[in-house]
Amino acid sequence: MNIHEYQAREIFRSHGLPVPDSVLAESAEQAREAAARFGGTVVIKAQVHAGGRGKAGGVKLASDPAEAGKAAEAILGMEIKGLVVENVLVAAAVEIATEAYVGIVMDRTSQRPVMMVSPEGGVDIEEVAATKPEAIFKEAIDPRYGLMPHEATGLAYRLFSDPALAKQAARALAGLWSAYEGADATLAEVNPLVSTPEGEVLAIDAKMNIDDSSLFRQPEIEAMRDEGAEAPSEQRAREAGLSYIKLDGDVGCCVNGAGLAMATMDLVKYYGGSPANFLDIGGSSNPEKVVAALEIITEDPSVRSILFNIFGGITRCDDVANGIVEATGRLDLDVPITIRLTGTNQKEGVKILEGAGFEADTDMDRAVRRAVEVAS
Amino acid sequence: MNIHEYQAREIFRSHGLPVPDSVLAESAEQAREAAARFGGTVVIKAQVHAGGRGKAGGVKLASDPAEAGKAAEAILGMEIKGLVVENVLVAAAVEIATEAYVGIVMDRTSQRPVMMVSPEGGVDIEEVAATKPEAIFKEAIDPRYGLMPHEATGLAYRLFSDPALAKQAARALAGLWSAYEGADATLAEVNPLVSTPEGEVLAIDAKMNIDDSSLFRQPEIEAMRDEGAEAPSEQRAREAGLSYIKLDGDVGCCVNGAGLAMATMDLVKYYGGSPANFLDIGGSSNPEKVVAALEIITEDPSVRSILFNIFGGITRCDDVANGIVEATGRLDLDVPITIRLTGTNQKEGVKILEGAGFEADTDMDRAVRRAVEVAS
Amino acid sequence: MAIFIGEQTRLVVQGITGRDGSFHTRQMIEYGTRVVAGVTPGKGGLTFDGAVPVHNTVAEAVVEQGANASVIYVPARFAGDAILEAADAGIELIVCITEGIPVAEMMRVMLFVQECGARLIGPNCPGLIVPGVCKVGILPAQIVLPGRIGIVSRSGTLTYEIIFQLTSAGIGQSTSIGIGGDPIIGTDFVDCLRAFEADDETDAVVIIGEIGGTDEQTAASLVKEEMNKPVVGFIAGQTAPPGRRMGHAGAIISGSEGTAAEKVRAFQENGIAVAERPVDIVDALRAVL
Amino acid sequence: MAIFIGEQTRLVVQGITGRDGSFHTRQMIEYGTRVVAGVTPGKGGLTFDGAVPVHNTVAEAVVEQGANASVIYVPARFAGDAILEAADAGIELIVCITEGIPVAEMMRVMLFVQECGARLIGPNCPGLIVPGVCKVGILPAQIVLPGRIGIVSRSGTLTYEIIFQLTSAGIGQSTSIGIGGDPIIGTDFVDCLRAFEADDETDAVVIIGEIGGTDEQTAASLVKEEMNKPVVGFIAGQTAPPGRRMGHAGAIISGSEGTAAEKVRAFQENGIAVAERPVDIVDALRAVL
Repeated sequence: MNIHEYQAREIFRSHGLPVPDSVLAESAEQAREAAARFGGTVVIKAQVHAGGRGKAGGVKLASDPAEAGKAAEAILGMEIKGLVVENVLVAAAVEIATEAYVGIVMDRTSQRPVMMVSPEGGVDIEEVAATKPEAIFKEAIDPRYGLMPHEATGLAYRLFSDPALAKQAARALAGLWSAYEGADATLAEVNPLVSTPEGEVLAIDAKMNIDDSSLFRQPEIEAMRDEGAEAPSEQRAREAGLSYIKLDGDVGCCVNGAGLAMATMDLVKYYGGSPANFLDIGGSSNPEKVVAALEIITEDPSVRSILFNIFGGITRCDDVANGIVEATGRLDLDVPITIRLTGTNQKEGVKILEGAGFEADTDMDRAVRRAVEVAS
Repeated sequence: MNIHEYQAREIFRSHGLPVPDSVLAESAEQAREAAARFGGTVVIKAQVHAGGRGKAGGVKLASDPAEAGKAAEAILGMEIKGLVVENVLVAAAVEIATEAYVGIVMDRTSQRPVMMVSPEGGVDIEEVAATKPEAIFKEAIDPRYGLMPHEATGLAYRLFSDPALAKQAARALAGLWSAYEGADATLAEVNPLVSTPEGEVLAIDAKMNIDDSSLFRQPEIEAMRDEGAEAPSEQRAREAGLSYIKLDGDVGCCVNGAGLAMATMDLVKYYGGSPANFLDIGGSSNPEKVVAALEIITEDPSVRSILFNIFGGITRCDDVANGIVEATGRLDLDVPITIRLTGTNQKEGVKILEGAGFEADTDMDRAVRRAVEVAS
Repeated sequence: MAIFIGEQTRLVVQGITGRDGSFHTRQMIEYGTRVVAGVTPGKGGLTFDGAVPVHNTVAEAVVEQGANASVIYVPARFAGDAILEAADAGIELIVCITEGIPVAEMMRVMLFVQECGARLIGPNCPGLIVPGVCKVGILPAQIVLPGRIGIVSRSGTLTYEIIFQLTSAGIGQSTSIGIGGDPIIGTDFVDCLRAFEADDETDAVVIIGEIGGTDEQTAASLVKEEMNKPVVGFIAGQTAPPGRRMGHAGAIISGSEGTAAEKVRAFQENGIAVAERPVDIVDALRAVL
Repeated sequence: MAIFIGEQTRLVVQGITGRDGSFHTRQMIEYGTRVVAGVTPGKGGLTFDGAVPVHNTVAEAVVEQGANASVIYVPARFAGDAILEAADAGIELIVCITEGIPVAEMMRVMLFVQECGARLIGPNCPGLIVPGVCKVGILPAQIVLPGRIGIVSRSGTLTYEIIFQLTSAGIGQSTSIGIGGDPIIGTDFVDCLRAFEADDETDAVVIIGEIGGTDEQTAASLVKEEMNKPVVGFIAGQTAPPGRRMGHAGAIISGSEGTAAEKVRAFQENGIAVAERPVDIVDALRAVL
């Protein structure tokens, strides 16, 4: 789950990172007030779940409250990568001597969180990785021991040779690890971590992604979820325990298992069709999930053909069949459904479907081809 | 450092152990009020740093407030193993179905904390270990992973076969580990952990020892120190950074290093003398420590001979010599001093002492023999 | 022989009394797997289906029933500890079906599993099956056929699909194994490929990958460097839009790494023929056998 | 040869610019120890006494100066991490002089040291000295004499006392080592006894124990079972009252374990002659040589 910059700032601050004061504003008026309170130049930043806010015009400097109000007015309601800006962050602008990058990301290969730092901050770190890899320093963190103080110190001296700055940076890195670990993050990033001409180290941006599987033990972070930042259908799917991603095509796909769902979409495309969505009903056998899935798919007006591709394992074909029968009974469906059903309790499932007047194929290739034909 | 039962109860409770409500009373009146508040039978327990309170008469049951007042009156002011009772704990008495022992202790051999449980609780666990070792179950805890839930569950089923009780016990064990780890304890113990006829598991006693070396990072626990429970001389020594234990003899010993201090005491005894104390001025070179040490030793009226045995290493002989000269200048000493001084900066040290009119020997055996002779 | 499981497997089922655990235990027993014990804390002393003794702990199941392998069907918030418990009890092979274990927990669990010298398969995986001999997990038995092809996959149901295609074409399998799609898994492609290379009963291997991470690329290098047996592959996720998650926690396209196109290229450059459709695996295999 | 240190030792001093660190660095250099680097974060780039390069990290000292051993003089609250840092940097021998590291921290530190395959001596120990060759720690050099007796002790200054007695009697030492008196230490009696048994330059060993724990008993068994060289011993704490701590965190008499009388008996029963006074060690040694 993504959280907003202002939320990540709060978490970082509570773990001892040097995050300057800021205010969240929902209106130009609030932004004006905040700017008046801070005095001097402020920065106004769009709070959306999208990178590249600066390039999109979502970050502006304002030298007085009136200008801050205007800047907020311009940013609020702006659309960045399809997401509407509903809040802006207002913070006192900081004079910058140097900009560094510091971040922690879950690394599949080492199976550990890896802390990455670079004195080349303030720009896209992937660009630094591509053009100047020698300027990125990494330390894999053993989660049994956590970030050891000397690891933080070692990395801090990669950023600053001045001991006073390096000490502050080491403390910031310790705080970043504490925040990452405490929040069950998969990414925690400050870009840039700046030093000021007065010799202060400050975290003036904040980014965090949280492991979805950990949210059950992170109620405070779960409460940070911004439902406005999700499409309603995706929100609905999440609540029903489904993985759903809306796409641009017209063949609605309902599949059990992410890999099979992707292979199904690939096959839809192979046969000249275009998938309307990715939808994985997951591994458990709950007819209610099938009902929710069918509802979500049919709410998409582009969908002209619905394809079920179910290969029973822990998911049982009879449960899915019951869900299909129940959902089609409840909904007023005018989109044709193609069903492929095989695996655990296949016989029972086919029987249930046939009893309700559905045909069920057992061959994926054939079913996909038919669903594509039906759509065109 | 030892903490009192009532303090350990608070720590245990904050870590989720099922500790029944209790009140600390300094007077019979307060105990009466507490008993009235609880209603029914209460238990009154002396709060002193000593085991065997029950046998010494420091634990009493009272069936009504009046009786509770009387019991508290009897216990307050009582002396248990040389310690005066200044507080009593008042708690509602619990009906007991079974009594178990649960504890965690730092184990030198495995270099890990070891959790021990026994269904034979309510009695001295060392007695159980001696007479019925098969009734004690142990689990070494890997501090990198902490007490794993299945370890707690496994031990809980050693205590209770009833799943409802075992589940409560497993939670209590998890809480005990959390308290042990969180407080930097070297011992955390509940004896007994009881089950009631109603099927509740309760921790009705609490004991904790805290690692002295960790107190710098445990300010809340350091604040629990009961200075009344220490002899004033030992308190003074602690504040000066010395290890001091008062004994019954007449040869005051001031030594650097615990092993050499013990060997010195042993040698005093070998030559027919009797050490007045154990005193280790530690490994650092601070003349102030020597001053404090000499003051503490001379405040003991039994001391008839003072013996310094200093073997310089990280401790420097000149620092110790300066301390001796300074302290003897400040104090009005009428007890003879025998000094043995050798090792790092020996020459400088001897010079300083001789300049102040002291003799300094380099041979331990000879110095100890002389200090014993002087005392008799 | 096959890989990892076989007639020597003495299985304990963790979570045997749950909905999924009981269902799949019956399926495994029916298939011939030697399920020697079950574990559900608080149900120790019961007998599952009048045949399988239930214990409170895995340690008991090891001592009293000689269990040497375990399969886990407990809910996500208990599954990490279930793996630790199995490893702690000396279980050699642990198969974790459960999905949704926190990543941070799995990182610690994996370190412990490695310290114990155990092999973990999964989590969030369908397990493995040696047709006609033994199945551990949830792979549907009716679709497999004894034979000499090894199958290894990050996916669950997509694996079934591939097995189904092979079986429909009369091509049997030595072992089929789903390693799981999570970011942290116990046994990876490389482990399985090496095991298949060493297995006398396997002639060729099918590897089924998907978008996210670089495990397929690593596997492809291994195939080129270490394997003599032919390997054919399939990659799911050609149509996945970059930057969006596709269900598996691992299915993230991050920067320049992890797209389906890259993985297909890595396979092809290292001598792994890539099937366009699941059904094409059959022809790809026939071409190399 | 001697044990653990020698001419091959390339030492880095952690905390070289502190009061104790700088004092003892000078003493070690004067004695001939090859101090190749110092570490104090923030002082990287300086040169200590115009001779020893100072680095910000141990890793730098390893890479740039080829350090293979470390000695730690940093304050207690930083000393645990200093050990971790040395082990992490690949240092093979770590000698920690610092006293007062929290026990809970040391338990984790020890596990990490073991994972790194390093040897830790201490903490809260005086270090070790090979007379005439090399000293690492704080043992006073003027009291040692080259020779063929190994000394191992849990104590600090009591060790000096024993060395002093031997030297005064003209009996030289191969290596003297203080292992520290804390509850958690890196190298114990058993490790040292085995090393002395294997050391060509050692003819006999003096073991100096004290009350608390059961390390002396374990050592005594080892002497009987594994050692051919004669061993003599001394135990401090005959007059210690039961249940009171005597300075060392380890010096606790707990239950039936750990009294001086028990340890003396364990020594005697396993063929270790026990000296009553420190000075009697000389005669005890002469009797077995």
